[in-house]
Amino acid sequence: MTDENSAEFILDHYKNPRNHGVIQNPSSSITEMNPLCGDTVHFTVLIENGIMKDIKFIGQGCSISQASASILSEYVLNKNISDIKNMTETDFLGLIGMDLGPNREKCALLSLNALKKILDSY
Amino acid sequence: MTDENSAEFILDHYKNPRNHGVIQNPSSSITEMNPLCGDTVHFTVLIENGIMKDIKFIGQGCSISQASASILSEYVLNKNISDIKNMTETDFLGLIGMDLGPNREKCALLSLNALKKILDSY
Amino acid sequence: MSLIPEKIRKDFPIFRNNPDLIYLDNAATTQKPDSVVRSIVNYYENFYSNVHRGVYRISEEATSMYESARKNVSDFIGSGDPSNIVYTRNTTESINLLSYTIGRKLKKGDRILLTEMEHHSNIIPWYFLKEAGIKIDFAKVKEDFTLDYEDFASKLSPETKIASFTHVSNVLGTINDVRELTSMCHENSTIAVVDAAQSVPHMKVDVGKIDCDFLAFSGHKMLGPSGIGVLYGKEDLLTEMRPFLGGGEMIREVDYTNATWNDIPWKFEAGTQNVEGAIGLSSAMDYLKSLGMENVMDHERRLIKHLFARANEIDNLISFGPLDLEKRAAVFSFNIGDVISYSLVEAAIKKNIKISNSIHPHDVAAFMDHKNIAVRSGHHCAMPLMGHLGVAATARASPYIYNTISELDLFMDSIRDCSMEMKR
Amino acid sequence: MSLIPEKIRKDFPIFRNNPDLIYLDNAATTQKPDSVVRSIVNYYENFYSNVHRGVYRISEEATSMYESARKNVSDFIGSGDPSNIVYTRNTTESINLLSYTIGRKLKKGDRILLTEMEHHSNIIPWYFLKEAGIKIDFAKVKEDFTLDYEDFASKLSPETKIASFTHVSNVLGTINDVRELTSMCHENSTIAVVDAAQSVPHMKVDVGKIDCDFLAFSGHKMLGPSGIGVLYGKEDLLTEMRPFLGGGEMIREVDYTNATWNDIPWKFEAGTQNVEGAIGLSSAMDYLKSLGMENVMDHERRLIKHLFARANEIDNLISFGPLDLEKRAAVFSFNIGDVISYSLVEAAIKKNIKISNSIHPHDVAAFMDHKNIAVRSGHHCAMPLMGHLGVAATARASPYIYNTISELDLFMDSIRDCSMEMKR
Ligand SMILES: Cc1ncc(COP(=O)(O)O)c(C=O)c1O
Ligand SMILES: Cc1ncc(COP(=O)(O)O)c(C=O)c1O
Repeated sequence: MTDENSAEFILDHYKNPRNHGVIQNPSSSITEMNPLCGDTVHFTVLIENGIMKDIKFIGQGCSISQASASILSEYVLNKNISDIKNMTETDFLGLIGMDLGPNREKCALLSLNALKKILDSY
Repeated sequence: MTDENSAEFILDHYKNPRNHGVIQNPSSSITEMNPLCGDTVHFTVLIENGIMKDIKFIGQGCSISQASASILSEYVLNKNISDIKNMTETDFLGLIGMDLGPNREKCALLSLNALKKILDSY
Repeated sequence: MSLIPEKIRKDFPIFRNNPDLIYLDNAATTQKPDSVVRSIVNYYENFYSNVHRGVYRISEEATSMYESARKNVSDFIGSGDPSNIVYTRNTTESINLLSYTIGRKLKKGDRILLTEMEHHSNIIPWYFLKEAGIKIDFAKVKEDFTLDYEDFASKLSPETKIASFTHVSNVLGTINDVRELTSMCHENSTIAVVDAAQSVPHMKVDVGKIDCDFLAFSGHKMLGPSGIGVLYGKEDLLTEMRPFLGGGEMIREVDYTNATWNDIPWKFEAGTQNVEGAIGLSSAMDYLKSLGMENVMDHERRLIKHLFARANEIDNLISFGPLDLEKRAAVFSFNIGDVISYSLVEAAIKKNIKISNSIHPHDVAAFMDHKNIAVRSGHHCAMPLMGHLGVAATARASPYIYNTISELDLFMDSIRDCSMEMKR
Repeated sequence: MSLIPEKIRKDFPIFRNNPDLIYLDNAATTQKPDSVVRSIVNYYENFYSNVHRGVYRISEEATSMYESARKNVSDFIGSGDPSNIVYTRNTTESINLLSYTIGRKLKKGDRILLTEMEHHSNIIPWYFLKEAGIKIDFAKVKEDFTLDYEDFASKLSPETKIASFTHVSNVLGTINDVRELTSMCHENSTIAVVDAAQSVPHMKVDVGKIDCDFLAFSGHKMLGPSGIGVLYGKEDLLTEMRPFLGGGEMIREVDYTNATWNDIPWKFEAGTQNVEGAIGLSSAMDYLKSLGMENVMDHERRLIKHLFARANEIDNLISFGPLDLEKRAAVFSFNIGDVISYSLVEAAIKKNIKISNSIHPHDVAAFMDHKNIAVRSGHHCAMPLMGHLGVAATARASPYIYNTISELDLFMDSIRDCSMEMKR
C-alpha cells in the first residue's frame, strides 16, 4: 500500500467508521484513554467459542485513533481469539499502512491495547 | 600612581606589613571575615580624644586583603576619627591605586569594612 | 513605530532556512534571532568558564556577563534591584520554588487561591501542599472568558495566605488586571504571585507598578534559550525565605554539623549556573527592547484583530477568549465544530442523540502541518480549564513579532480547507 | 591508542581564539568542542520547538532528538533503559531531587551516611532533612587521603536508610571503590547514591556494574553545555517515588481537585525542557566516545604522573591526595607553604610562635593568571574537607583531554616562580 492509498484508507475508515456503536449484552467491554492527548475508545465485544462474533466501538479523538478502531474492529471480526492475541503492534501498524511517526503511532495503538486488555481474560 | 607602581606598593605592604600584631589593652577590636574566600583580618585599636593613637592588625588571606590592612592601618594612624569615618570605599580604593576588578575589590574592602564597624560606636 | 515582521523574520535563521515555515506556536516557545544565538556561541568560543569563583580572566569576564545579564533582566521588568532577580530553569521551577519555600510555611487549614484559567505549572506545585492540609480555591472564569473578579474577591478568605494567578491565559488570551488582583490580595494580607509566562514576552510588564510579591516567567517564550527562567521577588520576602536547592554557591559556611546561607539572589542559585542561558536571555531582551514592547503589543493586537475579522467568515469555527481587544492577547484557541469530551459523546450515543460532526484539533494541526503551518493542539497544560470549557481539546495559534497578516490569511484559509476536506 | 591533546585542542574554538590559554580548571567546568556548539546551533537554526506535544514536523524532529539523546546518555553509563535517565539541571539538582523525594520519606531517627570528602552539593541537600530529625554521619578520610572503608562500614547502622558518596573527590582526586561501597550499602538495605560529577567525564562508568541505586552527574563538566545534568535511578525506585517539581509534562490528568502523574522519566521533568542542553550533552558524549573513555583515563593518568614527578622538585609545595595512581584521578590540589586557617594564625601569633611563610592560593591563582594559566583557588565547595585538612583554602589544577605535558611544565614552572617572587 502506498502512503497515499493508506491515507485514503484511513480517511475512509474515519469518515465511515465500521462497527460503530455499542453491543447491548456484550461478553466484555473496555474504555481506554490516552491521557496525554485525551483520545478515547470504548469497545464492546461478543465472544463465543473462542471466536470474535461481534465487536463495536465508540470513541472521541483524532482521525488516526478513531479510524484505527474501525480498522481493527473490521479485521478481528469472526477471527479466532488466539489469532487476535498473537497480533503484534508491528502487525497492526502494517495493517494501517502509513508511516505515522512516533507521536501518532500512539494514537493508532490505543485500540490494539484496549482490545488486548479485554482478551487477557480469555 | 601607575598600575605598575601600585602593584609594587601593594607587594611591599604585603611583604613588609606595617602595624602588624596585637595591641595589649585596646579600646576596641574586631575580627572580620569574607566567608566566600575565607580572608580574615583582626584589628585592635587605641583611640584617645577622638584620635587613632594606635592600630595593629593580624590576619590570614590573599596579598590584597593583607596589604590593604597594612595600607589602611598606616593611613589612619594618628588621624581624627571623624575624618576616618568620612572615608569612602572609592577613597580607599584610590589609596591602593590599582584597578582590582570586582572580585578582588572585595578583598581590599574587607579592612575598611572592619574598621568602620569599630568606629560605628565612636 | 509599527513592527515590520517581514524585516524581523530576516533576523531569524530558522526562517531563512525554512522560508515557508509559518510558525504559530509561540505561546509554547519562540524562535531565536541571530543575536541570541551569537551571544551564546561567543560565550562558548571566548569566555566559557565558571562564574563567581575563578580569579582568572575568562572567569571574571563570565561573572560580569552573568551579573550584568541579571541587571538587564531587572531593568526589563522594572524590579529596581538585581538582587531581586533569581535565575531558575523556567516558570515552572520558579513557582515550585515558591511552593517549596513560602508554601511549606503554611499551616493546616490555610488556603491558596488560584483561578480556573491556570496552567498546570501554576496548579500542581500548590496541589503538593494538600498533604499538609492546605486548601486550594479557584476563582471562576466568566462566560465572556474573563476572570470573575467578584468571585476572586469573595474567595480571598482570612485563611488565604497566597494567591497565584496568571497575567495572560495561554489558552484564552485573557489579560488579567494583575495590579487590581494584587491590591485585592494585599488588602487581605495575602501574598500575590503572578505567572507572567505569557505576558513578559508580549507587553511592557513593570513589577513596581503591579506591586506583586513574586513574578515568574521563562526565557524560551521570549526569544531566549531554554533552560533559563526568572523568579522576581520582593527583597524582604526573598531575604526571609529558606533556601530551595542546596549545594555550591548558595552557601556561606559549612562544617560537619551546620550550614549558613549566602545573600540573595545567590541563596537560591545552587550548583553550577546556566550562564549561557542568562547571557542568551539578556540578549533576547536587548532584541525586544530594540523593537519596543509597546510596538510588540500593537503588532500582536493588529494580528488578533485580523483573526477576529477572518474568523467570522468560517461557519462551524468556534473560538475561545474575550473579544474585547483591551483584554485580549494574541492567543487564538479554536475548534472546528464542537469537540466535546468523551463522556458527553458516550452519553449522547447511549441516548441516541446525534452529535454534531467536529474535527479533532489533532487532525486540524496535522492538516496544517502539511501546509507548513505549525499550530498546537491538545489541552495546552490546562486540563481543568478544558473541562470548564466543556471541550476535549482545542487547536491554538499564537503569533508573535515575526508573523505577518498574510501568514494569518493562509492559516485561516487552511481552517476552511480542513473543515471541507475532513467533513464527515 | 593514546590521545593527542595537540590535535584535540584544534577542535575547541576557545583554544583557537586564545592559543596561549592554559586551562586547568576542568574539575569546575570544561570547554566545548565545535561539534557540541554546532549541535546546539543546528537545533536553534533548523528545529527549534517544544518537544512531546507538537504534531507538526519540527516538533516531532525535536522530540526525537531529545529522546535519542536520552538513549545515548543511557548507553554511555550502561543504564540499560532510557526510562531510568532523568534530565536535571546539574548534579546539584539531581541530589536535591533525591533529598526532596526519598529523603522526605525518612522518619525521625533515620540516618544518612556521607563521607568527609563530599562537595557541598552532596551535603546541604541532606542537611535540609535535619529539621525532620534525620541524623547525618560522615565516614572518615584517612591520612593517605583515601576513604576509610572500615569507618564507612561501622557507620552503616540499622537506621542508615541512605548513603551518598562521591565517586571521585573534586579536591583530592581520590577514586572511591563505589562498587564496594554500594555492595556494603545493599547488605545493610541502605539506598546507595553516587555523586559521579567527577567520574563520568573522566572514566568509563557503568551503573549496571556499580549496581548503585542512583547516580548523578553534570553535562558541563564533560564538554556539554551548562544547564543540563542527569539523575540515573533504578526503575522500581523511580517508579515508586513521588514527583519533585509539578507542572506541565509530568502530568497524566488534572482537574480542579486532583492530579495523577506521568510515567518515568517524564514524571520528573516538569515544565519546558532544556532541549538544547540534552542535544549538546549527547553530542559531547559522542565526542568522548570517539576518543574512548579508556584513552581519556590513560591520558589523565599520564598527566597526573608527570605532576607527581615535577612536584618533587619544588620545596615548600604541599599537595593533597593519594599518591597511588590506581586510586587517583587528575585533580591536583596544592599549596605553597602551609596555608593554615585564621584561628591557627591567631593562636600562633598570640603565643609568639613564628609561622611559616605561605603564599595564599588566591595569590597563586592570580599570579598564574598573569601567565595565562587558569587554576582555581578557594575551598572548592568542600569547606568541611578544608577544615579536616587543616587548611584555609587550596589552589587546584585539574587537566583534561586537551591539556599537554608541556602545559603542565609551564604550570609547574610558575609554581616555582610564584614561590620565589611572592616570598616574604
Ligand atoms: C564532586 C562534585 N559533586 C557535585 C558537584 C556539583 O556539580 P554542579 O555544580 O554541576 O551541580 C561538583 C562540581 O562542582 C563536584 O565536583
Ligand atoms: C501561563 C503559563 N504558565 C506557565 C507556563 C510554563 O512555562 P515553562 O514550561 O517554561 O515552565 C506556561 C507555558 O508553558 C504558560 O503558558
